[in-house]
Amino acid sequence: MATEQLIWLLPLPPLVSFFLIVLLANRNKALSHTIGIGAAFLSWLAGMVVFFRAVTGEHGLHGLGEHPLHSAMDWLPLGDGAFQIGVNIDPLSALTLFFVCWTVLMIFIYSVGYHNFGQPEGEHDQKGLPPHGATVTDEHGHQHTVLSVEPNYSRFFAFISLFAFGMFVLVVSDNLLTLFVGWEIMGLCSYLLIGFWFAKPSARAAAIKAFMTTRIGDVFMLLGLAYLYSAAGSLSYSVIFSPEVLDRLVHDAAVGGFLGLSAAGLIGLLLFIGTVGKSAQFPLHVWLPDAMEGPTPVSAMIHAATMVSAGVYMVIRIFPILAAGAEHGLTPAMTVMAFIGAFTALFAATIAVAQNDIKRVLAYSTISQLGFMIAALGIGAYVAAAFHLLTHAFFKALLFLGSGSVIHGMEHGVLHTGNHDVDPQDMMNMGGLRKKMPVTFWTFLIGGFALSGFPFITAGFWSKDEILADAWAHGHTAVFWTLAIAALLTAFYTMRQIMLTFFGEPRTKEAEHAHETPWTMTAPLVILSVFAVAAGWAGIPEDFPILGGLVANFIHGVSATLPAAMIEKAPAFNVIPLIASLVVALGGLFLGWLVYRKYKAGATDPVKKMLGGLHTVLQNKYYLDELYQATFVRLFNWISEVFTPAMDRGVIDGFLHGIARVAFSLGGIFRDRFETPVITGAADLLGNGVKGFGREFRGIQSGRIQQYMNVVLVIVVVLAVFIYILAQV
Amino acid sequence: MIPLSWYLILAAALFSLGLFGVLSRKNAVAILMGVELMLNAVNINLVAFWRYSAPEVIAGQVFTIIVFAVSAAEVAVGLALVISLYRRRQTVIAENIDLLRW
Amino acid sequence: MDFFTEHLLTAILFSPVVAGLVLLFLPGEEKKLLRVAAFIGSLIPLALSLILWFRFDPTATGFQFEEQAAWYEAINSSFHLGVDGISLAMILLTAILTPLAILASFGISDRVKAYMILFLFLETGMLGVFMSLDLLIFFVFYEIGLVPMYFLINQWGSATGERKLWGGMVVPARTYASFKFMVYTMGASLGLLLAIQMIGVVSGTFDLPELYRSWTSLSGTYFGLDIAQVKTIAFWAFTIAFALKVPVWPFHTWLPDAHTEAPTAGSMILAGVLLKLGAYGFIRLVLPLYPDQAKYFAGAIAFLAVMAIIFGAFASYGQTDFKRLVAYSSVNHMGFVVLGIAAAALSVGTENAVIAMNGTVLQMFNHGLSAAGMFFLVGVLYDRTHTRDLTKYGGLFPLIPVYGGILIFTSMASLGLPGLNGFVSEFLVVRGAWPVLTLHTALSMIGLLFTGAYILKGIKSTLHGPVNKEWIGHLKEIDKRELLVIVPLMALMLWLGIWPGWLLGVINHTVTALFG
Amino acid sequence: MAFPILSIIVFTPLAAGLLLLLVPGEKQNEIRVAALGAAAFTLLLSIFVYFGYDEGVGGYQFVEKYGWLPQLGVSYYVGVDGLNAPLVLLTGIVMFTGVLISWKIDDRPREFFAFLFILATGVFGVFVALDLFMLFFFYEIAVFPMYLLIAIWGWKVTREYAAMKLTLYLFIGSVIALVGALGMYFASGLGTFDMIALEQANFSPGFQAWAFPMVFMGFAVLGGLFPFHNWSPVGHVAAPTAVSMFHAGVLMKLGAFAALRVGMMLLPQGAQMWMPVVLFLALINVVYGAFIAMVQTDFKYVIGYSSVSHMGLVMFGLASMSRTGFVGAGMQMFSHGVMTALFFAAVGMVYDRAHTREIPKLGGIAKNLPVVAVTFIIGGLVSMGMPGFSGFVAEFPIFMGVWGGGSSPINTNWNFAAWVMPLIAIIAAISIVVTASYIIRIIRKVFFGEMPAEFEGHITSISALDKVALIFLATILILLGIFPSLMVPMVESGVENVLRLFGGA
Repeated sequence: MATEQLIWLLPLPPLVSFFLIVLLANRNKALSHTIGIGAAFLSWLAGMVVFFRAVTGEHGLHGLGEHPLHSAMDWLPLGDGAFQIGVNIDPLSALTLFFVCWTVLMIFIYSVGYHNFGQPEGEHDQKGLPPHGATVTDEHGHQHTVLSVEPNYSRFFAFISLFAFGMFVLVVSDNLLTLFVGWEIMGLCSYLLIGFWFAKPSARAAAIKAFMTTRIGDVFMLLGLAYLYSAAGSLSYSVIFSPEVLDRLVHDAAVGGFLGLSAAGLIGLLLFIGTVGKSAQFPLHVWLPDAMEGPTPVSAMIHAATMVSAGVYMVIRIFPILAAGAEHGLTPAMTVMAFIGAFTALFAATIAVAQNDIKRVLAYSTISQLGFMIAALGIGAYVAAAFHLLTHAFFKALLFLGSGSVIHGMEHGVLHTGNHDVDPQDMMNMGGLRKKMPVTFWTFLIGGFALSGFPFITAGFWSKDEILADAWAHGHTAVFWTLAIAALLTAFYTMRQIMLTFFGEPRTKEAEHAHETPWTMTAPLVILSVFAVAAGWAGIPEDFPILGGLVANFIHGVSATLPAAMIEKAPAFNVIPLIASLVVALGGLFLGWLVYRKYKAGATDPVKKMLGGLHTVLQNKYYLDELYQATFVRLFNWISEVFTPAMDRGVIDGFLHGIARVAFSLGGIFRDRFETPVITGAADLLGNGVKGFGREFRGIQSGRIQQYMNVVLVIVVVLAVFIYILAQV
Repeated sequence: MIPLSWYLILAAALFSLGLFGVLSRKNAVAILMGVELMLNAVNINLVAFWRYSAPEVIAGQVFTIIVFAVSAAEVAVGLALVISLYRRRQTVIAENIDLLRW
Repeated sequence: MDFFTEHLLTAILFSPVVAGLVLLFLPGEEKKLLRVAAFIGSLIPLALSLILWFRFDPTATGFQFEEQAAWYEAINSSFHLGVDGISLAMILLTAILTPLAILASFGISDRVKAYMILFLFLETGMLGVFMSLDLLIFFVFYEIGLVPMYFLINQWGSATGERKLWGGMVVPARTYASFKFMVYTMGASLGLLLAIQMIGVVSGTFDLPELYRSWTSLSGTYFGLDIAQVKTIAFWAFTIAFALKVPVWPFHTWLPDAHTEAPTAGSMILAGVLLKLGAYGFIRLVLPLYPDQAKYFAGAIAFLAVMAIIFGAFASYGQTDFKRLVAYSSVNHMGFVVLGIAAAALSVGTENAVIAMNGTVLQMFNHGLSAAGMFFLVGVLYDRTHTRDLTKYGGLFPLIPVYGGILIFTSMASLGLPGLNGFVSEFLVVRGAWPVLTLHTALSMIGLLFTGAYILKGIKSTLHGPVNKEWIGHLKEIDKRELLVIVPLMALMLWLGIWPGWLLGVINHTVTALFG
Repeated sequence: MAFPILSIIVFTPLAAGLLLLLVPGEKQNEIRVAALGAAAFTLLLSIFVYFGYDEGVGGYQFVEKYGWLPQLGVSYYVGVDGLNAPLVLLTGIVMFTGVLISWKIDDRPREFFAFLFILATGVFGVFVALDLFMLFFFYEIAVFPMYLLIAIWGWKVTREYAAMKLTLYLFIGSVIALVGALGMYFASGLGTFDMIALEQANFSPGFQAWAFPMVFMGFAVLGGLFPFHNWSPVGHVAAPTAVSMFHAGVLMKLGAFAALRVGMMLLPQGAQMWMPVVLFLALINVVYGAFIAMVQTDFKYVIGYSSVSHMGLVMFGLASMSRTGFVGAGMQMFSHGVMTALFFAAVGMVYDRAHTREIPKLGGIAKNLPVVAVTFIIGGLVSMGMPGFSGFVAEFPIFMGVWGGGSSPINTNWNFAAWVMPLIAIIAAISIVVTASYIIRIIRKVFFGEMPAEFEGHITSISALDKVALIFLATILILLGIFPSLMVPMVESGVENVLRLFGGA
């Protein structure tokens, strides 16, 4: 089968599986996850085939960059032409496709175990709430509580299938509109999945928060798309990234430009705001931590591997537009990105330090890492950003799944003791899990080191180092130092997490009774941990001492995606950023170990001691949620619950009713002031006049014949006299 | 011979008597008699004028005879009315017969 | 052209009336029979309009299936019918929605006969508007639709609820709503009526194709005013009449009342088709007859549209009555239609106009589907719970999972989720409006944002959250008949979302010819 | 000499009425049947006349002319043209339905029908008369029985008052008109009352200037022109149902028609001089009448004032002095005749059962009287000018006429600004909404909603004859609305005639 056709088919299996599960299999758990995983596997297979065919085409990645695998068809007939949609695989999307396929498949498999497939149904479980555990009686007649299967098991696989579909669409599409389609489908799925346990008010709120916050970005992105479409006349990559279009976007006044920004700059910013929402950059990052209400595989999928990465993927994708016209230094759009990215990286890292929820820590670290990528792109480090995107996807997915595994183990303990007050996600309740859950421990360790950029081995080191190197090389020292500090903090809180979770003695009974999770969960951990290490080797700088060139630098080929004019060769090796990254990584880890090595149950968190009041601020995420609540949310509620009704019911309807009243009263006035008195009055006056006249003169009618004759006689006489006189005259 | 005026004076007197009767009497029969007198006064005039003005044509007598006939009819009807009236109301006094009054 | 084809439009137009008359002679107590008969009767126009759809030649320019018959020679008005891509889409929408609405109202058991007959007459009224090529005929059908709707609301509307008026006067809500609907609309179309008369006097004909030529190229002085001023006044008369029907802020206040009080099927048709009459009036009459004025005042109209979009969304978000929430969503969505119209008017002759107008017509169709679906679902819930108060629901998802899924699906369609119908049209409108009405478009995004807010509020307070104990065991899952109503709508929503080409292809050619 | 169909139409009711008087009074059923027979016969003949009239040829047809008082130039001269043929039909219809719905009258039905038929004769006579003298002759015949019908069979409370008021108004009006008419007779110098001849008399402007208002206003009183409309609501309310139907349905048209035939057609220049005034008064009729109707609480009064408003529209159309306006007026005469007959029939049926006409006291009638409700609603839609019903096809041209009136070729010597006519049209249009609001209000309050407890059991269903009458009327309204071509061409041909006299094409 031709590769293009394969690309068309690639996203479909998950979609099919979604409909199959929803319509047919929603009662049958086994069938559901079979379909789901089967679909994911098919897509994975197709993805791999496509990936290798793509990268092993002649001239390798560079050839692919010049001639991407592309096929398109008419979708919307508009005017005389039509809007085309299609699929497109170039180095960037190939790379993304690679890690998406893997992580998605792993997460699908992981979910089976995570949702306790094969466990009995809980007595008190109800749809929309996490399973409470089931009571079973063993052969000895002992009753004890074990994990119970997720009530909405099938639904979960339906949702993640749809989600996977969205992600694949986003990756393979050859234009920004279908990219946006996938983007939004993922948005819906994140809403549905975060709110998977919708009966929990907190989950419900988190879902809505996530959807709305990202939607803020989306509407701007929509505008950006509209703008780009109207300026460039198309949304296909092949068109919008062509030099002449870019040139028009920069220099043609006809397509607009505003506040000294070129059209390209505006479009870039509008689209970038979309990413700010999707990739949870400051100030729209607030949804991501809350999103941890969802099941852990969701957190891994949405908030590490796919959706948040999609945001970064998009900005990397539109980098030519962002960078268009950057003859000297950075475009305004890039400066903004660099600033927001760097700031977010540091900002989120600081918060992560003070979190005790194992997943929240990871959530903030995700925000921070995404900040790294944005910042990298902001300073033009295209390859570095893509590289970090890749590695981060792997090790963060790994970490999330690991944390999920930990939580799962803890829940086991909780069920065993039956003390439900203990939060299985709170790291303060853990400790010593190293022995209980070895696989989880080792894989988590790898992930953690990758995240903190443990030198030379882990993938995280190479990608992060490349970012720092770029920042240094292009002389963006502010960004450089910010990111360095962020990296230091990253290493620190990662170590803190590892120490609190796995080392020392179990701080609670639950932790003592925690135990390793089933293979369906651990296997993905192992596989991912491989990539968490190996993925980095694909991008070792050629000129790196000793290691350089051992493995061909595959990653740099990604730059071939860019228009030829924009491709920059990797910065020359420089020792300062290397040292910096070594110091921050190792220093951070060491610091973490130092602080937490003697941490005992019940003792106050050392960080708290160090930071004091600042710690509370950090723990409360700088009170941003409260701020938003107090300003925007309140304002909008006021508008919609007080102002708008007042306008509709009060002003507008009031006006209408006014008209009606006037009309009615007018009728009344006509009747009472005019019709009755004047018209009727006049008529009656006439009638009564005639009556009165008759009443006056009826006296004549005496009925006495002789009286009549007397009158006659008199009149006759008078007439006679009269006539006589006349005759005389 | 006797001048015409004498006849006319006689007729006028007779007419006046009749008229007075009609106007003054209360009894319906008497009123009718008054009417008769007036008619006869007319007759006298007619005959007299014929005799003095145009003796060769007989229009005068013819007219008189017509008047006789009419008066006879009139009396007949009138008396009939009076009698039927009397039957109803036991009175022939004109004053009391004022049904036409408002 | 065989006889059948020549008179296809008449057949479509009057088949519902015929069906209604047939119903008239069926026994009134045979409710089942009446319902089925009405349903079948409404399927006839659907079948015919499908024939129309397939015989329609999308590539040909101008009107097709034209019919002309003498009607009122004394004032040169003839019974002139014809369809182009735009009206064809609307006819299809009407023909699809009416049977579904009738099916949805099988629950009605009070005076079924009258109800069904009114419904069929209503369909004729709506179809007539979309078919007529004569100004007077247009007006006839435009107005006649009010009557059945009035009685549907007034007689079969929600029995409870009151509305306080001035001076402590309190009237039943449905009385208030129906009266407002009828009189307000008539009042607004008064201007339209007068303007039509004026046009008739000035140009001596009501035939639209002829007016497109003569009226627009008219010059000189009429009624002591320059023709431009005359046209401006007439333009506003038209605009207000249609703006009220659409409805555009601030003429929208009749809509929440009417929608809320109307019976479920009534709301479906009201939102699904009747609102489109206004928009269609803009496209068919205002833009072609007053290109200059439309261009000149496009900004103002766009402003009203944006107000509708924004405040429609806010108001919708502020509601606690589920049906009112959906009703206000119509204001919000139709705002985009008007925005597209304004953009097309402003940029007529350019690519932007074509795209905007394509989006507009598509949005009309899409909103017809999703709004009808939403109202139907609200009705389904109301039939079971007898309340529309959002605070009284909660956590129903586990009790009625199928319904829940359908509700989420339809809500998302109404939200404009990519992959479902709403998105394409909204994007095209935004795309078309952006270059010419940049600020308006940007502001309208506030509305788009809050579309999400109220849609999620609806889902949140019905399906999600802790289950409301009171409903456990008392809530019936959506039944087969109801599924039969909603499934076709959902199918269309999905189909239009994934492959809008089949519909857009027909619309686009006409639009390109008219505005390109 | 052709078959004297018009004379038969005119005199059948009279003969029938006189014959009825000979029938012993207690044989009520025979009397009713006979009356119905006569009415049906007349209706058939008038239908025949209507469809027999050939609008292609136009002009006066079915003409009959016999010398009557040759010395004075009075002749019995009748004929129909496009304007009065519909009115003859209308009279036939109203007469027929009137008899149908008066079936239940048991207080001296013989006399009732006799007077009703004499009235009918008068009305027919006026419509067909082509001789001024005959016209007046029949006019008086038409007016006089009205008094008795109302005073004897009317609504106890106000019948004497109403009857007297009506008679005074109409006689005063006709006297004034008569003076004007005699003025014409003498001024023409032709020594004839033949209107066809008088049309050619081209009276001097000075004469027309004073004769026209007398004639026109004299008749317009019967047409209910403001400020002489006051008799009509009172009369409608007091009259028994059938009489109200005749009264509002036909008699008012009599006034409007005579005003047109005698006033405008014989004195065109006078018309041109005075039309602005008429237009203004008619405008008041239209709006003012509607507003008052809106605040009435008596069911029948509402209808009464709506008649004032709608007859105002007739005058409005005439006053527009334009072809379309005239056509509209002609249509409106017929449409309103049928509509208001329907209204009063319905009101009567409701009143006979509920024994009250106070709108707030009524309710829920539709449950027991569905036919009444539906037909009344149809009538209501007609009266609010709802498209698809005859009201629309009548009112639309009237308004168009007013729009175009300013530039109409036949109104010379109007010298006010060009925007005045449109303004007037716009003001008048307000009445449409007002009408809608009160019609809707009635429909809702009377026919729907909760039925008051005291009516339970009293609201008995109506007889088949009543249904026939109502449905018959309603059908006409709908047919005319959907197929205006059933009548418009004929009216147009009549209008041609008028325009010719005005010197317009």
